[in-house]
Amino acid sequence: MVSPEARRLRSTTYKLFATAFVGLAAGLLVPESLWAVQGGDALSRIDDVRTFFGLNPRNTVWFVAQLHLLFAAFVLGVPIFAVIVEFIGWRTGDERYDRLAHEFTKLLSAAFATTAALGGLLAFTLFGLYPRFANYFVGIFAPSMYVYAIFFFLETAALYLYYSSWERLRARKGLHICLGVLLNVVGTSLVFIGNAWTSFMMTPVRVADDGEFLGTTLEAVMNPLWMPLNIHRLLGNIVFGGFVVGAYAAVKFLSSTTPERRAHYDWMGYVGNFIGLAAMIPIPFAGYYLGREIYSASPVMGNNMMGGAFSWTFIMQALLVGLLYIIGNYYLWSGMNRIPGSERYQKYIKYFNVILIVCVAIWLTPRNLPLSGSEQLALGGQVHPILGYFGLMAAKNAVVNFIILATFASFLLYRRANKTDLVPISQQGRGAKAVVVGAGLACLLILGWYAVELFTLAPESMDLAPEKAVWFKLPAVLLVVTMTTVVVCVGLALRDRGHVAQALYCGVVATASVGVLGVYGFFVMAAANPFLRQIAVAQWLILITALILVTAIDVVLFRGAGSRGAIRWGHVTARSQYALISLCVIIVLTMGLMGFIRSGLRENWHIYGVMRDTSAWAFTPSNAEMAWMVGMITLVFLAAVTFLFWMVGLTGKEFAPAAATGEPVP
Amino acid sequence: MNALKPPLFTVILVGLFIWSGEVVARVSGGSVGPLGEGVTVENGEQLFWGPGKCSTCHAVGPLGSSVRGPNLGGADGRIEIALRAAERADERSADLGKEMRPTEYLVESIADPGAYVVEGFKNEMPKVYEPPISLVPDQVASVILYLQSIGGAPDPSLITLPPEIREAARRGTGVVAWEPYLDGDSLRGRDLFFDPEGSAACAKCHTVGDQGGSVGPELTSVAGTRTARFIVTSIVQPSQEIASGYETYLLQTTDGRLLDGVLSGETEDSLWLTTADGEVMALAQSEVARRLEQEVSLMPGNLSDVLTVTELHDLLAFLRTLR
Amino acid sequence: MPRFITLLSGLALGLGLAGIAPGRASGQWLEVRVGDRPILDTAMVEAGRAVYEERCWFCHGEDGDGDGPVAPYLWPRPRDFLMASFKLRTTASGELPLDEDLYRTITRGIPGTSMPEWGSTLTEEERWQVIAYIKSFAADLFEDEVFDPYQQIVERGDPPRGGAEGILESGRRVFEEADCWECHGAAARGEGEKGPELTDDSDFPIWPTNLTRGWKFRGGNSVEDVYMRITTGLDGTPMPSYSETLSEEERWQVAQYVASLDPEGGGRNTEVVISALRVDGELPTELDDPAWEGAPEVSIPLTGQATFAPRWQVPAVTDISVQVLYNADEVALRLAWDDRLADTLAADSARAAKEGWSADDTYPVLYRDGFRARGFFPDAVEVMIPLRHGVSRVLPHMVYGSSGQPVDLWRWEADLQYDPDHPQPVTELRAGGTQHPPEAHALESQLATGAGDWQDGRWTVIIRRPLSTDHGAREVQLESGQIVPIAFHVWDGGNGETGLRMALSSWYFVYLREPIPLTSYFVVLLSVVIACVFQLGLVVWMRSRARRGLLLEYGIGSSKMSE
Amino acid sequence: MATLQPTPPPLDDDGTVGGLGILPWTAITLVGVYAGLRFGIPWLAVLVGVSANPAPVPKFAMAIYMLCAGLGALVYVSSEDTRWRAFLTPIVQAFVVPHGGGRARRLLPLAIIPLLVAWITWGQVMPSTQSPPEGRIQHPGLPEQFAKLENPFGVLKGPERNAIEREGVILYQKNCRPCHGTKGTGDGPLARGLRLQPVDFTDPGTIATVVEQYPFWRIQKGGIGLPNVATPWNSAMPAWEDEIEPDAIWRIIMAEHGIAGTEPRKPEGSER
Repeated sequence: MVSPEARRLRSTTYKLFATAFVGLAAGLLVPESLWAVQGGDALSRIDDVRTFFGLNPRNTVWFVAQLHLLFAAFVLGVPIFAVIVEFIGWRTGDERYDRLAHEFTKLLSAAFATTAALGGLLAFTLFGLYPRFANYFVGIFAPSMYVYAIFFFLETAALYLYYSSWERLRARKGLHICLGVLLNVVGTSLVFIGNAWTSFMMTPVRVADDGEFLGTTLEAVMNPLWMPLNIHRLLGNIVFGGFVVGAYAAVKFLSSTTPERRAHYDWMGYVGNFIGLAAMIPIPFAGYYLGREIYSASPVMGNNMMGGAFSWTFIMQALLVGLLYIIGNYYLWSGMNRIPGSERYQKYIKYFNVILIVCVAIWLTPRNLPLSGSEQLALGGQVHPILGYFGLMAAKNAVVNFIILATFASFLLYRRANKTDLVPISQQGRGAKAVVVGAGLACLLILGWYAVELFTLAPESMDLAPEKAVWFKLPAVLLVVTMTTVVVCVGLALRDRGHVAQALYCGVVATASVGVLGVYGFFVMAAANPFLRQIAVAQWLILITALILVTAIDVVLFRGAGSRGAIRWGHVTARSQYALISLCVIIVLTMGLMGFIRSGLRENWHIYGVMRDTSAWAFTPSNAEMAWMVGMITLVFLAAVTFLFWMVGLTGKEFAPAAATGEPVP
Repeated sequence: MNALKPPLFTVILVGLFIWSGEVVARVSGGSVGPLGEGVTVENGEQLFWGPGKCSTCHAVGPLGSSVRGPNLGGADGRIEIALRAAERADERSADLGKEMRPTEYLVESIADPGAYVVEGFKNEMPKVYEPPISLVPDQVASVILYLQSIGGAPDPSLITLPPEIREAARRGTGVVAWEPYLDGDSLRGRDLFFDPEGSAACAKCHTVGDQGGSVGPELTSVAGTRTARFIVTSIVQPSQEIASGYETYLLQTTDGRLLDGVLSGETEDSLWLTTADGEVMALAQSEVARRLEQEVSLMPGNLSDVLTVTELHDLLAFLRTLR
Repeated sequence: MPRFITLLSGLALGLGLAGIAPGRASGQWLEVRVGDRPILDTAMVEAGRAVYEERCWFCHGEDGDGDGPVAPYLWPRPRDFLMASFKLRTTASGELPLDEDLYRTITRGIPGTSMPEWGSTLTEEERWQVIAYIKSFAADLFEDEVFDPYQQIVERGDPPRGGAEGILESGRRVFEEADCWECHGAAARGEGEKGPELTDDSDFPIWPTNLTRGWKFRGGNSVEDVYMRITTGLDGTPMPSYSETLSEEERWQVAQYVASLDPEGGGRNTEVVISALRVDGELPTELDDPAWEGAPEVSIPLTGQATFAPRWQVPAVTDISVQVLYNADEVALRLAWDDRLADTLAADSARAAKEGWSADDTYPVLYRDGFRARGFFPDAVEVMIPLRHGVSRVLPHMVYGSSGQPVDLWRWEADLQYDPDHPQPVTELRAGGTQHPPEAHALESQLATGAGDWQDGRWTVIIRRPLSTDHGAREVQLESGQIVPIAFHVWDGGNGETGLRMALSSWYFVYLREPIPLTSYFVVLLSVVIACVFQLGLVVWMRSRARRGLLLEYGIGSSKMSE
Repeated sequence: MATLQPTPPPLDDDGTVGGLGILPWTAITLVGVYAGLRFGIPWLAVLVGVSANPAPVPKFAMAIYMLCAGLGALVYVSSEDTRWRAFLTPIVQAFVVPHGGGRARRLLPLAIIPLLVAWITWGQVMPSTQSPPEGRIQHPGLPEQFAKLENPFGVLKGPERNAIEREGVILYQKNCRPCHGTKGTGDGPLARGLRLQPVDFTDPGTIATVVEQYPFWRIQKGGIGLPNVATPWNSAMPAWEDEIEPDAIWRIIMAEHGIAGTEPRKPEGSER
């Protein structure tokens, strides 16, 4: 047992560490940047690249940067997770959530110090190994780096405030949550600044032909890829936070010996997985947005990404993300074990399973299959006449939509597993009805807006011949059909046919978004290719309305429903806990792999089109080399995190379990 | 035992990922560089005929037509370079008194071209690992591999590059923005710009913000669109690139006057000429007998003589604040 | 069952996406499904004009005279619609075709020519429209009130059934008695003696069809299609109608016989690796040595050399069949291909100059103007192997490699074969790209030998060379057990082929197959032993668990074990 | 420990159907998927008319799909405890061979693993006449100097554009048709002898997915100009730069899109 004083002292020490590192990093940046501005003559003496004890400088930077990024994701993702969980605890009055949030916030200070240390190391490595590049870069971003340093201090302060005021503000939870939000706002700003640097390297703006930067730092920050990258990374971080918590809980669960502890960690794992999976749903949309912006910024970079050297890396990415969905669902299905009444729904699982597996298989199919000579002759070409279609964008769009829809439906199934004795919606208050109607209106708004867009879309705006406008009609009509369905479904729900409404809407969405538009995409690809992006948007808007409307109906439908018995937390298989661990490992691998793609897209450029990497390491490593690097980074990161957990676990007081009862969340 | 299971599981998962990477690399090919992966004959060949610029002096047998350097193929009674290297290596071994292998001869002829100059040719081969060609060590090795393959069997294990090639690669080149040599004082530059009695007196002709004349282009946000180098060039050599709309015209009037200035406006029957003093003259079209577009800017070309180095940098520093 | 059905239906759903590709028409001319013929009125003609001016004008000409801007580059020439003379009909010789006949031809295209199938591109209606427009080019002929092609339809019964052997035999007899062989040749390879003199109605030279290449028959190679061609004749070509000369039964018999001649039977070779058979003793030196019968034969398709100028778009030889044998010291290849004439004389460059031939003229214009005489250039065949085939995974360029990746060539030439002053007809050469013609190896490096013979329109050639030579990396070295990239080039001199004007193949591989080494069996055995030991361990572990009562939930109790 | 095991709720669906246990059903499903891929898809390709001959599923795809199917089966059987035990029981029982009657018969399943191992090693060590798989990247990166080019005729509309396209069609039919075919479907008269088939322009995955500069690069530099990643050795595509003027190449590209009925990909710059 450690006294509170000692604990506070220790956590202060962490903070001192963190501050010292930030100071070091910032201090390092300042003189370098000053030097860069003053030393005009000195520039010519600056090396392009150096090596450090004979280490491959590229891989060194890769390793440090990715590790730093993972820790950064951790210190950003976990507070978001913590605040969400604390909020849920506050609203539901369930103590466990609050404790969970507190437990994870405790981790943060240590993680924060590590992140800062790694950030400093990254700065060192960049200046040490790529001095010319680093100089140029500082010349552009120096002001933002000061802001960054300031935000780092703010983040430290906010974290300290948030953590230390936990007990004191227990009575004023709202205020405390506001502090948490503040912490996240600061953290997010921090990561946004970092993203600006990264994205500038891909899509530099306002740079003259001779490499001179003409714009302001703000302009450099607001480069085209900045916002898409921000959104993608923010969502990724939440997923990451959720899955890390899940894995932590799983490890604890596996080593627990008492039913109470098992119940607690089972529940914690469930919450982590739920938040991770929920945040995963919009990620493909964000990824598509990012990809589109890359294509806009440079079609060449886009082609390299999807059709060129990285097309196979994307197959690996599809494998990882596909596994995330499959395993996330697997965990949900395994969890039905602990819910009395779930056996009613077991028989549907196989259908979801088939949908997921078939979709992932299609997602994994490359356009250009590797063929042996005789296979090539037998096919009479490089592309299989049937499987070749699976390699096209239209097919990928369709299956990703379907995977998301299936995961969503699978979750609905879980939610209703032990529900019984529904309160008919018509007997519920006006508020319940308003929720359904409001969601319906929101859906109508989204769909209607895009239908109008499509109806009024001018083919000339896409450099298409006027007669191609006929291709815009079907998706527009489909949107109108979906709108009609929204109205019908809201009506059904209000007349106590909620289940029918949900099934109908999911069915219509699957047919429209996956079936019709998926197949239609192939025709569009051939005949009016530029229109394909509108198809993708229409598909996803339709899908989003399904998430909104069906969730709204579900919430109302099961309000005050009876239960078939308490959930038996802790009654879950060890296999499902390994599923949680693998989710965490896979998300880390995915982040490493995506980092490789993002950075590798620049090919032999430090800053795409502006500053060439003239070193011997200016090539795109093979996927094997990438897998080794990413694998090693993952292991090192997970080992470091485990160490952190262990260290914090030593200081924390022994867990006192509460009664393991309660509702499934949320 | 139980505590070891999750880490073991993690390692296995990561192992599977690495395995999938290996499989994918096997079907999709290796690293992708600007010139293919690593040290290969193919890369050497591409470098020889492309970025390495070897073919500007050397031909290979019937390929290529350069005669500045020795032909490396087996044409005109010569044997291929790989075989020739063996002969030369013997010759050089005798000269140097220590043994030299054929590949070492090839390496030497690239690393230190002057060490042995083939009879009938000048010692003029540049070092390909230095600018402007700047081949990196792997590229040099590829080229040697390609040379080995001309008449012999390529064997990368025989190639040892001398340290200066690695050294040179480390120096390398990158794109660096042009920077002025001195840091000017933008406040002094501002005074210089607006001082009508000063040596520059730029504001007589150029506007910044709401001050200044209109003979020359407005400079309110010049640094937002022009690089520092362009600005310096425009000050020192104003005629090199004249902003469109500010071409100088020489007019000959019917009464024999010669006027030069910038055409600031023109209608069917009259035109306005702004002279170097900032004075606007109105002329009737009928008055103008001839007009000639001049290739010289109206801006004085002697600023480099008039301004001191410090003043020039002050002025530049001021102009670069104008975004 | 439900799970099974679910999985399958899931797959079917995924595969349903594939159904969107338009069906490609394939198969025979007579089998093309023809729907109801609409009335081809002036509105149809006008609609057809739009289709024609998008899809047809560049070959058939804006005026339908078969002389569009692209026509000079096509061989065979596009049809001239003004003459209204069509090869593929179901009407009597010399008569106009039915609209349905034109519909079939447009829908299915004409194999071996530049006329593609339009069935997957044009709608049925568009096809009828374009027929209306095509007919309008010869409106005076088609609108002759007195004449109605629909009264001229050739009656077609069913092919006789049963006793296939007998029918083929009588078919062969009819083939001989009706003098088919005068043009099509005794071996039916189109090598008949009249061949070189034949011209079509526009005085363009024309060869009799090689009947052993059924997949190239313009009008399809089903028995019914062949019967129809024999009965109606091919208008505009020297092929007459035999409806008067032969009885219906005889025509069916000869059609059966002709349809049976295609050795490929429409199937396509999918072999990429030629297995070379190892023999213990000497390699055969004779072309028809029985030792060859055991060697697997691979038929390799050839294409024109279209990558470098002078390009060659009309190669005469379309396939070469290859067999390889080897022993401890030597490798021998037997190559065979169809060629209507044996061209055994060397090039006559003076004559080439006189005929106005120039090296820049890379298109079939050249072909039209001559080069059909015997012996203008010699026939030849060449085997190409990368010089350093083991070093790089990257194969040399498929046309003569490059300077960094040279190739070795073993070339057999017909004029050397019949030149008494020449020791033997095979030369070894080295090529490194197409900028310069291949150079022959020095005399002491000429190790390859060979022989060839022409019989009934088919060359058979043997090329032999030692597996390894004394010149190390400067020459191709082969070893037992290797997979060696290989490609083939064939020249038909009578077709004007020489130099880069040739028929060539993509890279294939020859596998010098060895007996399986004993170690391989040992490795398999070892793996089985390891698996057994592993499994034994598993069994022991499981049983110990069972004994400790840990497997109760799997229906295994300690009570059971104690029995 | 045992007390912690949940009491399994009775399942409607423990995977046991018609007296057959879940293990046999899993095996049957996997065999069914295998058969569907091995025979169904080739046959389907002929049935729906996308291919004249049965189009076999390549080994690589087969491996991916079977791995997916295996994963799916594992997920299904292990996601519920009752099902998982039902699945494992026959396996465990096979391993824990009891003494007594029918022993020989019950030993039989134990032969499966060694046989499987033998089969796999046999396939690995025995010499095969398969040529090595030839991976190919369809869209290697477009070199920068081409990315900056602009189609001089891209802005034309109406009859002017038609005139340019007609010129392009003639050039296309003269130079490209022998391989790429009259309709751009990649099946010209010369295509039969090429192992790497000429590109089918009507396929939505080819020219429709790239910017116009891409075919310009491919036409001008040809197969020889491909970077190493794209296996240049296999392509018979000529480098046309010495024979066809850049303007004519642009005409050909416009004609190609016209012939194939596709549209080139457009950079999305206008959206920002």
